[in-house]
Amino acid sequence: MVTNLPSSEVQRKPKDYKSDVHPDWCPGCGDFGIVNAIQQAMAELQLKPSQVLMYSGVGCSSKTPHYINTYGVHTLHGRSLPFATGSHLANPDLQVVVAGGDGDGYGIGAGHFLNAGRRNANLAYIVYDNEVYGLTKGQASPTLKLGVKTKSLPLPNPNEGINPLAIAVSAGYTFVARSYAFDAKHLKETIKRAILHKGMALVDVLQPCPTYNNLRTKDWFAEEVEIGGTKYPRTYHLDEKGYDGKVHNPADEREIEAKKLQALQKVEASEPQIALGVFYEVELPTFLERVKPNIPLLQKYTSCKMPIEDPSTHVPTTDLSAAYAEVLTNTH
Amino acid sequence: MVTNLPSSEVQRKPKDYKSDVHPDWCPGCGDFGIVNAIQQAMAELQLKPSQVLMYSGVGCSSKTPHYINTYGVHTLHGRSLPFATGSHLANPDLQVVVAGGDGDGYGIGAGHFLNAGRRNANLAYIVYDNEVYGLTKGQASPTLKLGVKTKSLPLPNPNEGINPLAIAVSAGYTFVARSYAFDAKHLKETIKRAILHKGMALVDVLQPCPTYNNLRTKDWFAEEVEIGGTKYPRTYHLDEKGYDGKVHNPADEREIEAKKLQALQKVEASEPQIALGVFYEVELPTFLERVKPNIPLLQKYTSCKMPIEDPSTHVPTTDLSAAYAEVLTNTH
Amino acid sequence: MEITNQFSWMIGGPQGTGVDSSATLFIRSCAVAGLNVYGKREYHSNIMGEHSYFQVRVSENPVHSHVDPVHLLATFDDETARIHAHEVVPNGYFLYDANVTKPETLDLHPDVKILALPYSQILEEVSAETGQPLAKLQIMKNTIAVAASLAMTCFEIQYIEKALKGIFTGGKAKLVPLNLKVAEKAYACITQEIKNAFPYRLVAKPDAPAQMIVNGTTAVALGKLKAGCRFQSYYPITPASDESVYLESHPEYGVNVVQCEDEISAVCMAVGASLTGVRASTSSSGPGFGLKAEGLGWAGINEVPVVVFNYQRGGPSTGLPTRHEQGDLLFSLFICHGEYPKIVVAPGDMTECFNDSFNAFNYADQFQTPVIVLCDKALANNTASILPFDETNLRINRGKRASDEYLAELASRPDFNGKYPRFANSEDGVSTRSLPGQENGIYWCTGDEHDVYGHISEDPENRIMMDDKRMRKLELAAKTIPQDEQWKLYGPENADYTVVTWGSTKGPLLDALPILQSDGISINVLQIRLMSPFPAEAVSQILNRAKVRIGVEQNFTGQLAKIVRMETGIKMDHMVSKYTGRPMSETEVVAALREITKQKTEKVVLTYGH
Amino acid sequence: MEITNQFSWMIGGPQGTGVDSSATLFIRSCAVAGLNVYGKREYHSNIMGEHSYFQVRVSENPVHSHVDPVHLLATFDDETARIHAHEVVPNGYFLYDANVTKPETLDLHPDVKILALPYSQILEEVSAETGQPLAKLQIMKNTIAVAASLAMTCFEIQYIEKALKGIFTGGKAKLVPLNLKVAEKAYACITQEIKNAFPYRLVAKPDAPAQMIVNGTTAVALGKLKAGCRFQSYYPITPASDESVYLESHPEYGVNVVQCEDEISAVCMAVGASLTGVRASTSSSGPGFGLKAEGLGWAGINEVPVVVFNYQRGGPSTGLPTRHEQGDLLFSLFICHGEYPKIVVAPGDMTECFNDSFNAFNYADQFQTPVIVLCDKALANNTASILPFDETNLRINRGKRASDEYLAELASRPDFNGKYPRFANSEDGVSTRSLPGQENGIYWCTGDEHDVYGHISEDPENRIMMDDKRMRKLELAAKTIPQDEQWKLYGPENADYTVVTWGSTKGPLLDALPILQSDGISINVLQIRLMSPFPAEAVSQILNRAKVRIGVEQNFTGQLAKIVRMETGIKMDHMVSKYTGRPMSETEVVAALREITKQKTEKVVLTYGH
Ligand SMILES: Cc1ncc(C[n+]2csc(CCOP(=O)(O)OP(=O)(O)O)c2C)c(N)n1
Ligand SMILES: Cc1ncc(C[n+]2csc(CCOP(=O)(O)OP(=O)(O)O)c2C)c(N)n1
Ligand code: SF4
Ligand code: SF4
Ligand SMILES: [Mg+2]
Ligand SMILES: [Mg+2]
Repeated sequence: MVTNLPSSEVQRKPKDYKSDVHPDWCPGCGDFGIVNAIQQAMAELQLKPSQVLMYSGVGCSSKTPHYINTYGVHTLHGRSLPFATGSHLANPDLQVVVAGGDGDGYGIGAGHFLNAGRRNANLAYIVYDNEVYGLTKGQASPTLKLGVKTKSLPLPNPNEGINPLAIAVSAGYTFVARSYAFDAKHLKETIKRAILHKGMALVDVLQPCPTYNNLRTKDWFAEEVEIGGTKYPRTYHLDEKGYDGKVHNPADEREIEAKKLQALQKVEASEPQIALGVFYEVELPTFLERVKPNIPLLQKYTSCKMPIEDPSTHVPTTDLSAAYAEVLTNTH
Repeated sequence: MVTNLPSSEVQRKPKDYKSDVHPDWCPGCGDFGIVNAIQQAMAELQLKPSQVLMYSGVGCSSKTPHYINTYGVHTLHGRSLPFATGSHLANPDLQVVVAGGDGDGYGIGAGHFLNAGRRNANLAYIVYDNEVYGLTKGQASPTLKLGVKTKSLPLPNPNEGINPLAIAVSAGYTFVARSYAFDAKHLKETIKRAILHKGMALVDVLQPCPTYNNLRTKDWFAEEVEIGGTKYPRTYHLDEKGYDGKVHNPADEREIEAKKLQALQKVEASEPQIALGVFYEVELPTFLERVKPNIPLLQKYTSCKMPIEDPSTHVPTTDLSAAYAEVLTNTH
Repeated sequence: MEITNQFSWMIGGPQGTGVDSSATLFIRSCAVAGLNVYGKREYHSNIMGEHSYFQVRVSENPVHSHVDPVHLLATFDDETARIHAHEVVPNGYFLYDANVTKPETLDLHPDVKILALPYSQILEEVSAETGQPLAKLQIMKNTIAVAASLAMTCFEIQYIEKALKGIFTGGKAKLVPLNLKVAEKAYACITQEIKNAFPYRLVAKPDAPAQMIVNGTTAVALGKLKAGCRFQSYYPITPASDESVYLESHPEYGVNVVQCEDEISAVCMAVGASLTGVRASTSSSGPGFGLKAEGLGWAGINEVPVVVFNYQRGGPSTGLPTRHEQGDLLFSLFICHGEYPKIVVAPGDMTECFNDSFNAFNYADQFQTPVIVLCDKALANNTASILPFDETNLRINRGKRASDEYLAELASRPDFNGKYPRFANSEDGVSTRSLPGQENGIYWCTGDEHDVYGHISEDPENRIMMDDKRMRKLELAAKTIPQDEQWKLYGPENADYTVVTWGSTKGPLLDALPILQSDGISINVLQIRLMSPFPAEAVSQILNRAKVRIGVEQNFTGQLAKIVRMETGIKMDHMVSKYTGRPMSETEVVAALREITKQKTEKVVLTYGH
Repeated sequence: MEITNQFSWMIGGPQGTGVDSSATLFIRSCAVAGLNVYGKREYHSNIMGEHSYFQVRVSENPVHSHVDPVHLLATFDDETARIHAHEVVPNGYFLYDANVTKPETLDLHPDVKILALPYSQILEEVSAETGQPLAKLQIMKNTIAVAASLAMTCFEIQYIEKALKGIFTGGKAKLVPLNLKVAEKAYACITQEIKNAFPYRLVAKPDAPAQMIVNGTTAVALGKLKAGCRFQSYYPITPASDESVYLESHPEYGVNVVQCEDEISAVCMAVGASLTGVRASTSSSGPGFGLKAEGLGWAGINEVPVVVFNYQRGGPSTGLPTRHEQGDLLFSLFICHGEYPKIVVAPGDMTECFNDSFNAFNYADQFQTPVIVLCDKALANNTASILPFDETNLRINRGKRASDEYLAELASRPDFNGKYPRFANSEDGVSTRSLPGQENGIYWCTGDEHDVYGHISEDPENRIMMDDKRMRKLELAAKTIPQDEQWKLYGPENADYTVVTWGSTKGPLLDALPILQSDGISINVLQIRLMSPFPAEAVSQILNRAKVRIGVEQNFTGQLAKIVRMETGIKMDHMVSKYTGRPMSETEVVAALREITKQKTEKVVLTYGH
């Protein structure tokens, strides 16, 4: 959900979202495309840089926040979601966007990835999916398919590759999409939608790693595939094929169930072409919306703004008398 | 996969699989039913106790190995799968069975749960699903549904409950089943099939926790549900309704895809009745089968039996000359 | 010969049958009467059925520990009788249910008197009188045991009534008359003859000041609330989760308590929350605390204030998960690879639990670094009656925070480059932090070494500047934290024997001190509260003044003694340890210290208690 | 004045452009010629583009460290020129590419000579002569730089050829003539005049014994293979993963190398594997090592042999992930809540990496407990030419294991109750273990305290027995582990100054020792290899013999010094530290120790190196 709607005063350009740090990715890395798309999406949404908190884990991809001119937090390998969730819950006025690698998110971070679905916090999570652990020199990531041997592997991959989109749908993500690092416009639009989405959004971005993944290269993505004698582009856009992943009436459990199944069917399908787009989308109460009824003060203040002291004397303002009464014995 | 086929000499009874430790679960706990079923399944399969390695995590349910008269390993909270995988890979002649709670497996252990699917190691994993953290006094587990307030919770659950079966299917588990702690025969048969299955098998067992979960009680499971005016039992058996989750030709990718989707459809469906049975089953190469072609010695020996020393002199038998040759400079 | 207001009582039974609530009633009754109480709780890692017990000590004066002898043992199951019968002192009493226990089979001292309580009969009567089904009344065996016990001390029943009213409030108030009826019937069983045979008396002190009855987890939770902690993330674990559950059960204070998927998530979430400015905390015990290593190091290098509690329990691994130990000091001091400043605090009683919990948030904000508070199971689960917390001097210190005006002023300078030097070098090691959302305050965080803006830097000079800056905070903390929050010396300033201790072990030592002094031993007790930065100079001075130094702590290796030696070079001459998972009693400590002073035993290992 | 076989050479360039392969060629050429080599590798946490460099020292005699002065700096990019130009000594040479670097803009000492290498011209010629596309030849700029450098020292080109043949084997052998052609053209550029102007000479020692060229990760992997480690689980991390990748790349030895989903999984999997009897190990660096805390504690209480490597790197947190530090000693010693015996070993050079790696598995089996081996980034990534490993005395010790016969015999006794007392009390702390699959050997494991069969027990007496038993292993280890695997003293037995050090810091100290001795300083170096159990008595004795004690280690807080004081009470009189992420050089160590002996400086912080 966007919390910072366009301000009439300034009109920000993508370059306003560029920091002065030079990206140190390898030439041709798909990460360049993704960061550009994020910056463009932010510009088109006119997000206020000081209200944006860009999170990441650790990996090549996770250097992203340093290249974006907003508050940025480069956390621990696999832990971006819990960190980001903490910031979002304590200050939901911030627009929290999370970026990171597939190893980071689906490997070491898999437990957080799964459990984030249950919470449906208002976060946009962009995963740079290059099928390898880039920064540690190209080991297999959880999305690399079984038996594949990239040039960086001594032996073929003995693990089946997971389908992160299917898992996200089953885990409770309320927005599940796929895009491609060099499909600039589609990626930017998808990221915009993920940011605008109220709830937990996943964008899995197919990302060439020219240095270690010699199989899923930019060229490979540009190749055409043959289906029944005819050639088609490697990727296609779901919405252009009339696919609609959105639940239009979130109160209708049947529609939710049907749309989930449709999404699972689509993401599990072994097509020759790769579908890009939003597979599933539904607006449901977020974590904070769920807890607010139980914690009255949260309806009045965000956690980080709750008054706790007298500003001049610094005397704590929390009145514990009621809590003390439960344990005091002043009844004799 | 069963590695210990019936030996003609002894005929073992369920009681032979009981240890002399008295289970200290609460009266009426579903765990009793599950342990009984495991013991019965072992007896019917005539597993040799010394060839069985029973694993668990930490929780009420994870005390299971102590009650079973086989080698037993009660590990760390959430970590049973990695431990068990290590034992299985190093000694695949053992029958490794893993038991544990839903908090253990789908909460803190979620990352291992997911990634175990990718490996398809030959393990049977039985999850005691009581929707709560029993041993720590009844907090919500990941399977507790949104908004539910068991008597042990101060506030209603703010998290959506996950569907472990859907996730297992998407994650690559090759056997995915559900049973119920007090459906003795069905549970026993399901556990038998999971043990017999070659590959990573999940049995999610619905388990009443009378002490903390006052909603999913034995009585609740015994209640009938009304569908269109007619009353039906709360649970029903998939196979009795003609459901067949098994992939009959594992070489046929289309069949795999179809059966996966069928399973996802079934497990995600919000039915008034609860389906029990095997939702999905396919025989695919296991982790060891996948790595053996690359590691020739593994075809000859299990890891734990590889000779490494001269038994009398204890001189190491590994000949490093070839490895040394790569780094030696004796060419001058 | 009557003994007044010096009473040691024990009740036991299978877990889940109300042992804890009996103890609560007993403790509250005594405290309401103005007496001082300390209750020790022992239970298995089990939900129902295993043996648990509560030992309560009542005293005329404030009391901080239990004693080994039991004056009165109240039982309603046979297991408790078998396990604890031998602990009852001569002239003490043993109460039991004749339906389940045959006292002649027990290991009772011949001078112990026995009394069968008519549990079933009383409940049947009450059932008949009130129409309540008998099954529902079973739990009231507890009330019978408590009331009969108190009756034997000639304790006025009115205080039991008051206690019941304090316990059963709101919707449960209707339980007061029912329980009172049961109590009255139990009272009626205790004849004057029995009372005469029992020398222990509890005499109310109606003018005594009001007391609070708390355990450590509640005291900590209250300290967090007072400090303004409004975000708590946790993952369930014994005995830490009671604290989080307390906060969850008091939503009116506005704390968002998030139950996470694991402890890694819990610490990261607290750190993420803290970055926005909220005071944030997370609590766990050993196994979960260990999973927080990486998050702590990240908070260290990013200078994020965060408060992490570790309630120690019996280790290693799952260990003795519901038992007591002080085994995590070294791990907590050095947790996480690499080097970063951390503040480590160890409260020693319920009042310190409250104060250290409050102070921890000030330390975190002032020094912008993680603060670890080390509690232990005895603090967490034992109960004490104490004077209400003194709030007079509590002040909140949020440390160096950039105001919007300050940031705007910086931004108006011609050399402003659009980013804020959040990690700027500073003399005291602390930089002024901005918060996400503040205009002109944009900065970055990273677990990598970084420049003043928070961007990755591998430059060696920058590295030295940053490492030096961060580590200087320890010097600042050592100077800033008041002396009595660093250490406390009990007893005379100069003494032949100085005992060094920490955490809840202070309790039995404080109680032992006057006894040993009355033996004529010149002795004092040094409690160390601040473990990092360690008050090495003060500790050196104090230990150098003593002739003999004795370390008393509840672990195998003598962890505080190791730290004292590491920091001062001074070795303990003697050690008293206990690692059975059961806390030390006053009785044990007195005996051990007597043995050391008399026989110069190098190391005394204590073992008492089931 | 010619200087023979004392040469310091540096090459640099953007990551991914072949700096490492140039260094490999240079090192191998020298080593093939019988010279001794030590190479220091520095690189950013980046895959391509950031500055990296390799500094190689060549010596007549064995050498264990680098020196600061650079005699010859070879560059082909401008960044390297700008960063390192100032390091070239007077009379040294600076080689560059005139297309990218303007030497007059550099911070070169006026007495440094410069030489532009015709990189493009040579490659164009070769392209023309061989028909190879120019773009494919770019990587051979490295060969030009190496060959030109060696030519200047009058080094015979035949050794370059031999080195090329050693490097390009199998399918790559066709690259030898191509590279040789390039090398010859580079040689041709170095006129006699240039040689005359350059005083440094490399003269082959054809009779020198064959050497191995290894870095620490390879040495460790070889030790593991020799020890019979057949299961390795890991999660990628710099610099540890090179070791696992080495094992993966040598599947012929039968090691099942499993890449896990995280380090928690890695340690648990290794422990699970070890339970079946295979020798199992896992390797990581700080952040990943920290995630192994809980698994280590579990292995400790369940007495499982498992070997865990921690390759230290710059901390805290992600820190300086590709840089050097010895910052994890305290964390490694005390990792995991609670108390359990652990063996902690710290090798100091490549040979010790091999031996300690081999020994670690024996320790693990003999003491049935986790063994932690602490390496560091300098050991891991630096390269040394060393004598081949001496395998003569290597023996495998699997510790106490129950044979099938023994178990059958036990089972035949009338009192056999169907389960095996795997954790039976024993004098030396070690019980005889059975393995799953063995008949009559059934037992249980649990992270809880347990009885002899491995069933949960909260009984206090059992607890004492078990804790005592487990902790006794440390005494056994202290007695069993040979002295020279515990510590080594270099230099005279008695000296005025004793330097205490560990890990790779031994390297520069060993090289500094003769220099300081030739200054007339009475000095020796104590390297501590066994950190737990700590050889307190021996260390005490040695340190008490010295007049002045100096701690030299590469971290902020002086972690070994802290442990020495904790264990012996002895405080270092002086400290030499470095925490820039760059290893100490011989030059720095000599200067620091000279300063301390002359000016009695309390603490010297070293800072040299980019
Ligand atoms: C706990 C921990 N383990 C391992 C590492 C080492 N590490 C750094 S980046 C990385 C993998 C990055 O892969 P991915 O997340 O896919 O990102 P990419 O580099 O491919 O963009 C790993 C394993 C670490 N930093 N922390
Ligand atoms: C790292 C760690 N965190 C927390 C705990 C505390 N703990 C013990 S059991 C348990 C939950 C058990 O719940 P579940 O797995 O659902 O099993 P159940 O008791 O319901 O059978 C927890 C959180 C622990 N032992 N280790
Ligand atoms: S290694 Fe791969 S993912 Fe990393 S920067 Fe290079 S191309 Fe990109
Ligand atoms: S708490 Fe629940 S799960 Fe645990 S033993 Fe009791 S009934 Fe069973
Ligand atoms: Mg990746
Ligand atoms: Mg559960």
